[in-house]
Amino acid sequence: MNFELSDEQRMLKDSLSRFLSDRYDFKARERVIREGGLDGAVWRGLGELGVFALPFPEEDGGLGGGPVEMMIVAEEMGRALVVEPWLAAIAEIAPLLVSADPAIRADLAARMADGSLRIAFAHREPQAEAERPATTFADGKLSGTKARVIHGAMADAFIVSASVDGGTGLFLVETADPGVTIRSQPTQDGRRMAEIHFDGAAARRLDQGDAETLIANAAAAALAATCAEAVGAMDAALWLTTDYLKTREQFGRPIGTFQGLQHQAADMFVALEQARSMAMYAAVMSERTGAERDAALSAAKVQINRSAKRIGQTAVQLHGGVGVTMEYAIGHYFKRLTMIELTHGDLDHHMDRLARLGGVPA
Amino acid sequence: MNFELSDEQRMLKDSLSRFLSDRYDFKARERVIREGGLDGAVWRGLGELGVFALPFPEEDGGLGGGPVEMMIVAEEMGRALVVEPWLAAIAEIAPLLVSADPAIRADLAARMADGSLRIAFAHREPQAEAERPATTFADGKLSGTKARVIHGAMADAFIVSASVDGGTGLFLVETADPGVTIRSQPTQDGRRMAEIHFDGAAARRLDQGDAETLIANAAAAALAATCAEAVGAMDAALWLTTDYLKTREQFGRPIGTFQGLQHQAADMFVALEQARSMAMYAAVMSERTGAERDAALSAAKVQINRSAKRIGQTAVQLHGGVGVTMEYAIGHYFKRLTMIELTHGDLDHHMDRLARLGGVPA
Amino acid sequence: MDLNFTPEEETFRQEIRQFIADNLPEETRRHMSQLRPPTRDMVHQWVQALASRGWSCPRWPVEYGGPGWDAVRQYIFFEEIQAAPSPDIVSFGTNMVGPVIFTFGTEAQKAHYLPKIATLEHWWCQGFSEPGAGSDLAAVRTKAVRDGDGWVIDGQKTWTTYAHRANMIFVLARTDPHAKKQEGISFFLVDMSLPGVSVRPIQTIDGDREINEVFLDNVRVPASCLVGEENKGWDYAKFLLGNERTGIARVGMTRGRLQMIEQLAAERIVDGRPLIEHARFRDRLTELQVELKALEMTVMRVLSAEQAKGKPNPATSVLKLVGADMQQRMTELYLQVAGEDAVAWPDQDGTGPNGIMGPDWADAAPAAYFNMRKVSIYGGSTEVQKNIIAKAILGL
Amino acid sequence: MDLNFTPEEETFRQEIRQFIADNLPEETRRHMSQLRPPTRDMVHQWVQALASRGWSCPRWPVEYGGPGWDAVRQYIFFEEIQAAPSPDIVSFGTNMVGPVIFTFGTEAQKAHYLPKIATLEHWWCQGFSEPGAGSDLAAVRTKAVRDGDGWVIDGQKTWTTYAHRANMIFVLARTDPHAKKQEGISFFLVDMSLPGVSVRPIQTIDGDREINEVFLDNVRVPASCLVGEENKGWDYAKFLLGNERTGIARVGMTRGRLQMIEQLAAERIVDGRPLIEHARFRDRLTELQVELKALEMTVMRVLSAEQAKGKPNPATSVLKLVGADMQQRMTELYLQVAGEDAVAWPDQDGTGPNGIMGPDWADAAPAAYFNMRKVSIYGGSTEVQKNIIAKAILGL
Repeated sequence: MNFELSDEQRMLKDSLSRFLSDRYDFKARERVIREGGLDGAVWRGLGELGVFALPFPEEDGGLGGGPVEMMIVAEEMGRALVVEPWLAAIAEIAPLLVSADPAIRADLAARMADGSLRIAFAHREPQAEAERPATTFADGKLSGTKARVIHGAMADAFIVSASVDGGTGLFLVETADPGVTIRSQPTQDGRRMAEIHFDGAAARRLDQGDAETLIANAAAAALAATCAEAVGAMDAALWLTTDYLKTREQFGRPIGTFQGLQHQAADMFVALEQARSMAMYAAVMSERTGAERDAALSAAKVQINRSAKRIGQTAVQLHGGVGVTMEYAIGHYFKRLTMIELTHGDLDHHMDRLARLGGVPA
Repeated sequence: MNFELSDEQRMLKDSLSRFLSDRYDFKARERVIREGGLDGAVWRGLGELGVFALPFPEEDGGLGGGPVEMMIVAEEMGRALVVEPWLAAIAEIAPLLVSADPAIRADLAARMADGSLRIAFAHREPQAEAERPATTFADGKLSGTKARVIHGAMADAFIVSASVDGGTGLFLVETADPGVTIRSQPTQDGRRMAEIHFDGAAARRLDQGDAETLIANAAAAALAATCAEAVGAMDAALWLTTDYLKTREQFGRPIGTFQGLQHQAADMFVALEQARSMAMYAAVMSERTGAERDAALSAAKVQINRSAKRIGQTAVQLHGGVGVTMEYAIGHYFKRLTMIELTHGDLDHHMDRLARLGGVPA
Repeated sequence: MDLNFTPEEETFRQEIRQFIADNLPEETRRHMSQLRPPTRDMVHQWVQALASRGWSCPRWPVEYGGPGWDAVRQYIFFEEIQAAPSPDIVSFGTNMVGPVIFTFGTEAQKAHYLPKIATLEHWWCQGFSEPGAGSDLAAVRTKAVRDGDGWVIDGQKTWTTYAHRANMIFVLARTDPHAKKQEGISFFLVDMSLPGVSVRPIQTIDGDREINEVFLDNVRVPASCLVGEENKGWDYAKFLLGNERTGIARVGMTRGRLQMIEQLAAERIVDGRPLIEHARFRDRLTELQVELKALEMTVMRVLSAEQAKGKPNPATSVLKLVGADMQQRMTELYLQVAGEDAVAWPDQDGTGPNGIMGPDWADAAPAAYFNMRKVSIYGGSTEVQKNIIAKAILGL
Repeated sequence: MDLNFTPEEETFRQEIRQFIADNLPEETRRHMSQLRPPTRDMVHQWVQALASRGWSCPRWPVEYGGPGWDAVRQYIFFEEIQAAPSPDIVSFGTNMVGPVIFTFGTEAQKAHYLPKIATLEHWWCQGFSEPGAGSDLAAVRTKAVRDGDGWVIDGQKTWTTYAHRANMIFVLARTDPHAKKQEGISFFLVDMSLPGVSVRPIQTIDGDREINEVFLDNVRVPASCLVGEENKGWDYAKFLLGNERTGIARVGMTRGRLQMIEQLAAERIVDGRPLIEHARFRDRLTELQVELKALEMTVMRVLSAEQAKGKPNPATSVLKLVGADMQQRMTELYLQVAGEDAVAWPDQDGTGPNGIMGPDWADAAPAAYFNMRKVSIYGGSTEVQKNIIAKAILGL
């Protein structure tokens, strides 16, 4: 039983943290959002730090990082509110490639690792969850519509889930294919998402008939990383708030000397520590399988959602008027935390799943 | 629209309040509980104040009070934590007698009004709610077992619900009847409840085939009065707590000067005022009928339960160690409020009923 | 005790409803029911309609052009127009500065300003808050210095709602720098077209630009712009703030929107069933209904006590505190109904319809959720209300 | 990072479990699982069993008769015996005064006291709190005055848990009345059979009489009863209070009782269905499970950091605060399962089985609910923990 980071993990954390605090402060982030949501220099820098090589195995030229490394990266991304498409790169795509042809996999991994290739996972569809995707594949061509593809307009290629031969398959489609049309939309938290239309786009199959397992693995990895991201954002929100409480004066004294506000800040800290614990739990349990993994991840998301709401709302309240303006960072943390609450399954979704799976694993 | 008390109502409130603060302080109440739960002088005093005559119509020699008068009385009883069997006397029995033979009704009303006759309503049974009572009546004799009869051992007579001719009837049984056996049990809140066995006890029918309506009316009146009782107890608990906060010193100052505690006390006040509003609503709506009445009463009980829990728990917390001792009054308020939460339908019961009835009436 | 309104009051309510049905454009109603902030035109059109009936200043006595309604009728009126829902009338004029002018102003001021408030020829905003002052409204740093027969006002205001639409602003400014904090403040009526007045919008996290900074850069105003006595401005400000009473609970608004949310939840399919059939969602809705009913009763109790005793009730703090909590929790439900459709940001300007995803109200849900965070901050934050309860009511 | 215990630690856990299975009487287990306070005999029997294995002082090093376990093994041990559930060992002796004696005591004190703690020949209680002092433990008014080669102690202690079962009490007393508040206090070991010591039980709202007032009426004690240096007692008290760390979360206890509650709820029929199938009850249980898992992880993080860095973590305040909340909410569920059966009061003495209604555990549910209100009050109230977090961690 050991919750300490290894020396390597600590180095990763420190170098990433330093990079982001140097290069990605609130003003820089505002500029990135204005200019379309992706800073090429930052992206290359992340690649140079090895962030994108982490999820791939060493035989594919990756760094063979595990969920703890993902957690470390995601937490720092959350702390800096990074809007670039890092989640797919560090958590979502690699699990989808596990059974792909080794040569294809090695090629994709190598290009993703240095940041030169960005792949988005086009999975969800406009209509609510069906047994099989409405998107179909036949004769090398893929057709259908995918919705809520986060960062879809920044991808060089997509991995697309589609119905094939009575089952589900995973397919690689190049963005440049003439059969691909993208409509992009900004999001509340400074990112962009897209609806992607595939109309007979050329597609190459990646899975070995194990697509559903791979998709579940990718979802688990993405959920665990998102929990860690939320912890980073909550941590930053708490410290922004305590800094504010220390410097802001009202009625002739720093407002942080009022016990009523101190106790609210203490409640935020408790919520943060409980969330941090569950993000760690999620990271470690995301490598398990089946009901145990899913129940653990649902438990984590329940805690993350509760803490995110408590911390986000309280942080804004303690900031007073400036908390609701776009000019201050805290409101952006609140907005991102709120979107995390709504995505990857909301509170009720995970409470239901927990009930169905028999509760939190012992 | 008018929430003010009439002059008569205010007189009732003031005289009862004065009587109880003179005669029923914490020490006096402790003595009453030790000595069995009924102080004859207090009981007679309440009768002299007209409390027991209130629920009966003027033609039966009563005072013709309505639900607002019941509310006033119940609130004062709650404030003083009166353990005597006042709820049946002011709210529960009169509605059960509405269709009884006028002569019988007038006789019972007259004797109840001066406090010389105490009737308990023996309705609930050891097994969970069935369509009809397991207790049966035939040939003038009543047999069966009634459970959780509050103050059962102090009653001179019972009104008993029993199955008769494929329906439900209401029957008067004298405690002195040889077919009546009573086992009594103290309760958490200083009262006594009983299990009553009827074995061929002589019984006289009171209803005209409308027993189920009468029972529902009595339950509604009892619930409304209990909401008001809870408000009295919460009000007392809040003021005991603020008095304590003002006088108790710690770290060299009255603890009531700590903002963290002030804000908790403010939350108690908010909970109290919301509960008070709903007790008034319950009183007025208890005269309506059907789904509208039931939904309104359920809404009231939901609010009462939430406020009772918040106020009871916080009051104890703010009192610190002395809050959990039997030697201080506050713990007794907490205990009574907790028992109110559990009886007349708990939170979930009333939430379910509200959902079934389509929500809070507009 | 009687929870029912009199037949006359019920008739009055019907009259209001009929007026709304006849005069509130469907487009405005639909826009407002989605909890979107009204456009300038919507406000203008609605206030004109009210003004033509003599109802645009519902709290004013007849002698100043108001309808002369008692507190209960005022309450019914506000309940109904909030529930409709219609745009709020511009309360900075009608409920705030108007009563200050007719209570403390000169005859000339009454004659000049009051009619223009009623027609919205003067659109007022409030120049109280200053950068860095927060809940400490008396920390006024804007100063006004006598200059011949007038004053020169210099300073900065912030959190000025709708300043970009307004042409008039009432301003607290320090006229005696040596007096104690709450003394030495005066109350001015300032024409925003005067040289030196400028407005900078502040975008809020809902995407809207309804609040502003107002810069007063050596603005020269005539002596007739001073209300009442010099250095007594804090008294008028307190009067003004104390005027906002039972309306702040906004029960009608919250109830109306809850009904809309219930409808949307009946249409919204989650995991194969309408969201309204999900037990947890239903419970949250029911809990809000219960607390809102309690709040409604509390409002009516305060109103009833005011009618009976003619004085404001300190329990007003409860109305503000609970009312804010209700509004915020109502928007949490709204957000839940929108679900992932709430992730879309309408566009970079915060205007226009939702982009490519979701029903036409979906972008209004997160905007409402984010926007409503302000209601526990402004007008006396929840923490300030708790302080008031602890001190003024509980004596701590 | 690794959430798993080592194979050696897992073997250790199995060893503890086997010991419990072999030594904890079924009657005790059942009694404790209903959240009833253990009888004197139950405690005595269990401590004897532990002592015979050398485990009755699990936090002590080998040289003083302890097992010499590291922090993880101590944690596993406490988790298992709380989950069993067994009676708590008498922590006033083993976890509190024992470490003070072996850290600050003389060789003679160690030789005399420590073995008697391990066997419960000395049953210790804690004489810190005084009437009116509350959370302000340094507000000590009990005084000790030198008298020849000994001391005379005079004062009153309160909230003394199990004083009626104890024969020894450790006492903070003021030895320098002129020193500042936290100075001038000394730490004494007092034999309760000495003349002048008397105990008055205080009945708590759960009906129990486990806390007491202890009167020290000019009690003459020998010089050998002073621990460490005169006037340094507050340092020893802080050391003692700081010793209670990860155990205060009581995760094993809460989890064990939640499982019991889940079982009871499966048997309890409400409205025709087992209570466990009611969505709201199930949700409350699930929410508790989630937060308890988070708390368990937080405990292990604190433990891991202590193992790695060898110093206590200020996040201990989180463990106390959340642990208390979990225990209290667990008893709320217990109370809900009992439902109306909880209304019965076992009898006037607070002892004996339930009277005429409900299952045999029904009276234990309200008792547990009422009893557990204390856990957010004692050992640093929830408010005190929030103050510590705000100041020591957040720097406010």
